[in-house]
Amino acid sequence: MLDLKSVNFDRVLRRYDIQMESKESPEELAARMVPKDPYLRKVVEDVVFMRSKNITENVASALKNYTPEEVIEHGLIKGMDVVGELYGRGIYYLPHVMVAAEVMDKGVKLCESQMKGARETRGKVVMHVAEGDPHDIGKNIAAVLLKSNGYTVVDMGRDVSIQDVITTVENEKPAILTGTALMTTTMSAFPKISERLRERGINIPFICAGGAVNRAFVESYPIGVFAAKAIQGPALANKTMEGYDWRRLRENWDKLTAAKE
Amino acid sequence: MLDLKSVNFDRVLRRYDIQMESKESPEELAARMVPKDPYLRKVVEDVVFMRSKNITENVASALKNYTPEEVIEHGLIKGMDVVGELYGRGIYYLPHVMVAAEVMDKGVKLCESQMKGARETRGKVVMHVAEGDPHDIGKNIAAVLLKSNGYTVVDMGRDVSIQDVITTVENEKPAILTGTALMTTTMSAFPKISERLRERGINIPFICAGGAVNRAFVESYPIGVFAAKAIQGPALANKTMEGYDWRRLRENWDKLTAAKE
Amino acid sequence: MAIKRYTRMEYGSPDEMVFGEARYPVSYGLGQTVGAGVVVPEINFAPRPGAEKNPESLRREYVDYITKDILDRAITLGFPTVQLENEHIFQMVNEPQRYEKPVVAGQKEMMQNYHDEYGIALSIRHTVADPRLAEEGLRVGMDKKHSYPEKCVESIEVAAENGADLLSIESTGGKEVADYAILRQDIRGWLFGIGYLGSIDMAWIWPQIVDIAKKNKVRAGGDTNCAGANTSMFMAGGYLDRDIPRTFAAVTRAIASAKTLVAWECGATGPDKDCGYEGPIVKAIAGKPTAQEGKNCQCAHADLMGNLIAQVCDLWSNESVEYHPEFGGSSVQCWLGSIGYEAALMNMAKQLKQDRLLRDLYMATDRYRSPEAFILAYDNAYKVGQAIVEYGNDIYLRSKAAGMTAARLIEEENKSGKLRLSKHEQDMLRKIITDLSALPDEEGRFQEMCLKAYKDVPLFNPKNYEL
Amino acid sequence: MAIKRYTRMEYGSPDEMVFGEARYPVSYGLGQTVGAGVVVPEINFAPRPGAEKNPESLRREYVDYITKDILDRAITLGFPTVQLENEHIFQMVNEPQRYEKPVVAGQKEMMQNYHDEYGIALSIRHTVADPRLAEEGLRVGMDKKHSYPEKCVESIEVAAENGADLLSIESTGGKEVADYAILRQDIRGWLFGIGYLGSIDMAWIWPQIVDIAKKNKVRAGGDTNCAGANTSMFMAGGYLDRDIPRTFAAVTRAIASAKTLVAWECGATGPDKDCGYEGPIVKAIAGKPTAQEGKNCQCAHADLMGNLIAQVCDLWSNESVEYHPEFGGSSVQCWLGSIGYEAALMNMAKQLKQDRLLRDLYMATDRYRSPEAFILAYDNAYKVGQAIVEYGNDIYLRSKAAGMTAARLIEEENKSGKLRLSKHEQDMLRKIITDLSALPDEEGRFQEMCLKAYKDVPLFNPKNYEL
Ligand code: B12
Ligand code: B12
Repeated sequence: MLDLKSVNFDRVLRRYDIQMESKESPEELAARMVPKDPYLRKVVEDVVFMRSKNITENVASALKNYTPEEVIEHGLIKGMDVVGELYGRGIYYLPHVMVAAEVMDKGVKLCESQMKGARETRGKVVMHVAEGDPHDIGKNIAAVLLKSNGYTVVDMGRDVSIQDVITTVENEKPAILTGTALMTTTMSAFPKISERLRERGINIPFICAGGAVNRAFVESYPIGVFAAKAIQGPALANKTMEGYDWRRLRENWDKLTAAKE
Repeated sequence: MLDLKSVNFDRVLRRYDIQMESKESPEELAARMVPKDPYLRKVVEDVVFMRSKNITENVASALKNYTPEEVIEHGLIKGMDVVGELYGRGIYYLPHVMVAAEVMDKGVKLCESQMKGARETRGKVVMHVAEGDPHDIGKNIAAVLLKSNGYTVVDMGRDVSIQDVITTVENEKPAILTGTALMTTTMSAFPKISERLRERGINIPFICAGGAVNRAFVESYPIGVFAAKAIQGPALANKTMEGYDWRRLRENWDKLTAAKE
Repeated sequence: MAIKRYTRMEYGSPDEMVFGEARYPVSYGLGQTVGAGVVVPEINFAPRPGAEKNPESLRREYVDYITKDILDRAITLGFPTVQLENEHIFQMVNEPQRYEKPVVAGQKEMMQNYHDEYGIALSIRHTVADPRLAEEGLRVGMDKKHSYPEKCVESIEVAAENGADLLSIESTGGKEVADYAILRQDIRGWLFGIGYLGSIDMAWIWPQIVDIAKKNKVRAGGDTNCAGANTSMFMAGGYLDRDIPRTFAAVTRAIASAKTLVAWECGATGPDKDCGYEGPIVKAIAGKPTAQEGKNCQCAHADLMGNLIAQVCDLWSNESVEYHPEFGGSSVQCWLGSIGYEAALMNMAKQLKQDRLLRDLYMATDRYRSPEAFILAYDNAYKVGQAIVEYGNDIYLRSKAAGMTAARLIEEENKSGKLRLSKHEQDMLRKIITDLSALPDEEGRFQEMCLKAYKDVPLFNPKNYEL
Repeated sequence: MAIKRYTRMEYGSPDEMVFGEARYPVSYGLGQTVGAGVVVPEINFAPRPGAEKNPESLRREYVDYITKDILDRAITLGFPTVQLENEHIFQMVNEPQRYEKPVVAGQKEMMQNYHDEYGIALSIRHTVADPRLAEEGLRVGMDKKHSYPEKCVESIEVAAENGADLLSIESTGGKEVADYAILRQDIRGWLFGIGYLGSIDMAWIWPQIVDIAKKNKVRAGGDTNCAGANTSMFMAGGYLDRDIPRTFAAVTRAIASAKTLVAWECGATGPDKDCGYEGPIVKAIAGKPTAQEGKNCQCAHADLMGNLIAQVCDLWSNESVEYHPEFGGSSVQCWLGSIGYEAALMNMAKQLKQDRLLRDLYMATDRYRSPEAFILAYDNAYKVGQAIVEYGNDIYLRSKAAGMTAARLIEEENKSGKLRLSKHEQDMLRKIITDLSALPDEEGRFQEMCLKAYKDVPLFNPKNYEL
């Protein structure tokens, strides 16, 4: 093998990842974002630092001073806000988000057990991967992010037929439908779904994503709204809950997704 | 420099062009296609073998035995048929076609001078390159091929505005309009031309070609008919003169152009 | 058929490996020989959206457009040899007689014509789709809803009977667990999914493929861990990506090689599938030809070892490109030009006996671009291979050894060499080493531990693996 | 400004030339130096159809989409340096203030941000469009209909004032005659069009570009004979094409180099424009850096020297690709990956002092693929260069010498070497040599002869050249 000692690697490649390593630590950032209150603060920190072992105890303490709704909103979901921020800034990686979301979930379950009725979530989202398409990782990530932002997710999985999608939307009456396709030969299901839903008078935003699709394609059929990254899901969902219809989501797309790319 | 003596180039590249050199000579092929009649035969051969010096004399001789129309049809255009065949088979190169067409032209001029009225050509074609586009070689080649197949060509040149195209079509009343565009940012003139012509009730086939355009694009607006190669021009034009409209040209496109690719 | 595990290296040293040469060259197709002194470009493609509308439109897309364009361009540029790869889409495995057969037969017919007319060496790999769903059942008889396992086997037969020269599949066994583990940076779960369950699944499907190939006198090529290690690599991405750390991806790649090897242990002859970057490791072990892809597969994805990965390839691929027009022709023609010229460069280096030098240039260019590139540099790939053959008979222990060896190589080079890691990548690496060190020394105990730990993973069903 | 003709070679021998090094390196842009030990990838792109609808949509396409994608991918893959090239479209030269200015400024602003944030060396070449029409007049004041000559100069100024680092143009003087000649295989007409008229036209436009560059403290790069020799090459095509013979294309390439050289004689510093393959010849003469393209510009066209042409490049380009999505990202990202990795390979070879060896591998791969490749092999390119400088002060005689030298080199190698030619190509070569031999030895007589012979060529107007 050639001797590589003399090589000036800088002239061949530049390690921008190392060079750009964030100077801010998760602890510093969290410190700026957590609530003052000691009980809620502990809950937030458990989520942010993924302390699966502590969460039950700390949520229980918090529940002595706050309603379950408050603990969820200002403790658990707040924690995920911090996590989202850390992920957005490139300090946290995706698995941090996933594990934090599981910690949050545990806490939410406990809160719910102490609530009178069912918890009111931000909204319901039906998700699926197109028929014949096995590529579901992107959809799974998006599902976790939506859940951890307070949405109820009905996950239909992968390789889902058009008919099943229509039936589920009719039964579940979600605020949003999502579809993922990573293949040029499976994505053609989306315009068909759009058509069948419109025939039934259903006009909810249909967020479409996945390697094969692009914005031009998704905007070529009614109700389609493109998403490039999983992290854009909550942003688009929140605006939907604020009353944006699919047309308005499209019009504001650049703005809504800009920060999240 | 490295010594290349030891190299077995066959493992790196294969000279298919040399390997496939046509065994048939132009002379052999022409011999099979020329008419028996000695006068017409000479005219055909002058065109096929590009004998610019002889053509005047031989056309003059032929005109003593045949009408000018006959000399054109069975001598000069026949000669170009043979040239087209040689080009199609890869025996002749493009410049042969160009030079042969010039020889033919010389002969046609002589015949015309002996005709009563104006010569009836196969039809009239208006040609142009899109506004802002300087790439005109493909159009020039196509023009020569159309002319040598008996069409009258009104060549508007390159960088032609939409308005000029419309005016010329209205004035010249051609059977066919053609447009060439080699740039993604000039081809958008074609749908506009299509629209403006349709507004005026003009529905002639609009043959569109050039590196930037493809069949899907050209078939996305009415009257557009795609051409991939200059040599497809006469085939499409002939069918138009037989009464095919743009829809029928499109439907039969694969067949009409297959041999000419 | 018996599975013959690899327990020793087919190469005596890393330096013996070089592109365009394998210990066991393979001949097939229309005058094609791979691994005997020439690197062959392998061009792969995806149909345009809508082409799947009906069998005739799909056939036209694959045969009249894509195959014709490829063959014309190969002649135009004077390439002496080309391999096509058709990665089957869902419709072809779902209805093999309707959708798959006309495509396979049509492509071969056209290739035969070009071979006859020009003498160009040609072959085609059919990579059938693996549509099996863990929740419905991976084995024949289990999936009452779609019969996917049956359809998968049928589609291999249809390919072999109608014109395939080389059979491949990207088998997906164990991916339901690996998918779960990757999002949690759980290396144990990943090892269980791919190294263990995946290897079990391959030992079921590959003997069938090898039999079908033999019956039809074609070749069983090989597998690849697209479902696992490529997903890691894809998610780890480049210097702007933060989805998963690249150290994790690197270790999964090493583990994946212990799985990919199973196809060859079941009797497949190679070349394996391009889109798994574990080729250098399995080639080092088995001496069979490998298909690789890198700087000229940017149409499909950007990796951090675009040159390095060419070091010991026998086929050089573009991974895949959607069919569409470009200024320079159709997309398949453009990418064929790129891979074909790169193959020509390698072949010239071979003719001039400078192939080892070019290999080293390729390797050096990316050696320190990422931890995954580093462990795939042929010297390190060889070491990972050695770790695997040391425990060759035990699919668990060899996977673990592969992962651990890769992790240690990275750790060492990061400490005292030129491989730089971000803090997070270092943390991850330490966690991986800790996690792997904590694993039992014995397959039975590992199995038991994992069946318990992952019993609630969605879609995971031990019956798919006879566990 | 005076034109300083080249009358001697800047390199003492062909072997002194190698990629990534020029006698006269050039620094410009954001930390960019070309020709001083590193090959820089140069990525070029075309907007999607419709992007030209209005100035804002065009700016968005070029800046927010294309430039951003390129810079992100460069960082993602760790490329230390990148050059962008923007080939202006008609709308930008037709209305420079409205269409051109926002694009030029927007790109530079974004590049500055990335340079500041990551330290990546960046630069941008603006190749303004040459919209002049021979029939309307090529010089300022002549074109009453569109004022194209004025607009062309204005657009150069707008580029230089708003962010261009490097100015280029593919000047089209003489093309009306060359276009006519190429379709008739008339080498004399071609020589007159490109070698003579084209050189006269360049001596008018290039001093202006050099002045504008100086005033704005940017660089005047260089020209290329896209309008002539590339059209020949494009039409000559590959082994399935029969439009014009490749011997004709080869000879036109040699002649074109005598024209392309003029930009540098007028004070431009290099690097010249990629899309002329005459780079090896002009670099041999002048020692200025050259941009080249080949196997990784298949998106734009397929040539028969994909590797060879990398031999002495300083920038490595993709020529151009339409912006659109691919599996691996946007098209510009995919092709940047390919050229960036190839540049990395060359740069590693330089670091390991194996650059001359890699150069020879590149060259050998295509040396006999076509007559044009053969005369551009660096040893032959050097010889063509010598022929040019021998008559350096006479634009006619040097063009003729270049063409004749190329033709003789091909003839000789075809007779006694490894370069094979079809019968038709041989015929053509003989005709070229005969035609060139019949030409007068003196510029005045040549001019006279041609003005007479080509007076009826459509669009040709001697006044455009002050004749
Ligand atoms: C991993 C992988 C696989 C794995 C999938 C594992 C899994 N569980 O998903 C396996 C091995 C199963 C696989 C199989 C096949 N694959 Co595959 N695969 C890939 C690969 C390498 C990466 C895909 C991936 O995971 N990306 C990462 C995820 C995170 O990205 P993503 O899903 O797009 O999600 C992102 C966004 O889209 C968005 N998003 C997604 N969904 C949603 C939803 C919402 C609401 C929101 C807001 C956002 C969002 O968020 C994510 C990022 O933040 C791609 C390569 C590529 N270039 O894409 C090929 C690729 C998709 N596969 C391809 C092919 C051909 C196949 C096979 C057909 C090959 C074969 N013949 O065997 C088979 C499928 C067989 C079948 N059943 O039909 C081709 C598709 C070509 C085409 N025709 O279009 C690709 C492009 C590779 C290539 N270039 O050839 N594959
Ligand atoms: C030669 C050439 C030039 C020459 C043109 C000479 C001439 N007289 O035509 C010159 C130097 C002038 C030129 C200039 C430019 N060019 Co230019 N050019 C080319 C090149 C290399 C070859 C084109 C060519 O001649 N092809 C051969 C001919 C025969 O093909 P064709 O015209 O398509 O014709 C065929 C068919 O389409 C058909 N056909 C055509 N018309 C018709 C009509 C009928 C009726 C029929 C039946 C058939 C038919 O028949 C022919 C084959 O048989 C291409 C490369 C490429 N990949 O296309 C770039 C290319 C077209 N140019 C390009 C560019 C960008 C430019 C410039 C803008 C660059 C610049 N900034 O200076 C300028 C234009 C400036 C301006 N005024 O706006 C880009 C276009 C990118 C885009 N946006 O779409 C290309 C694609 C190069 C690239 N990859 O970047 N160019």
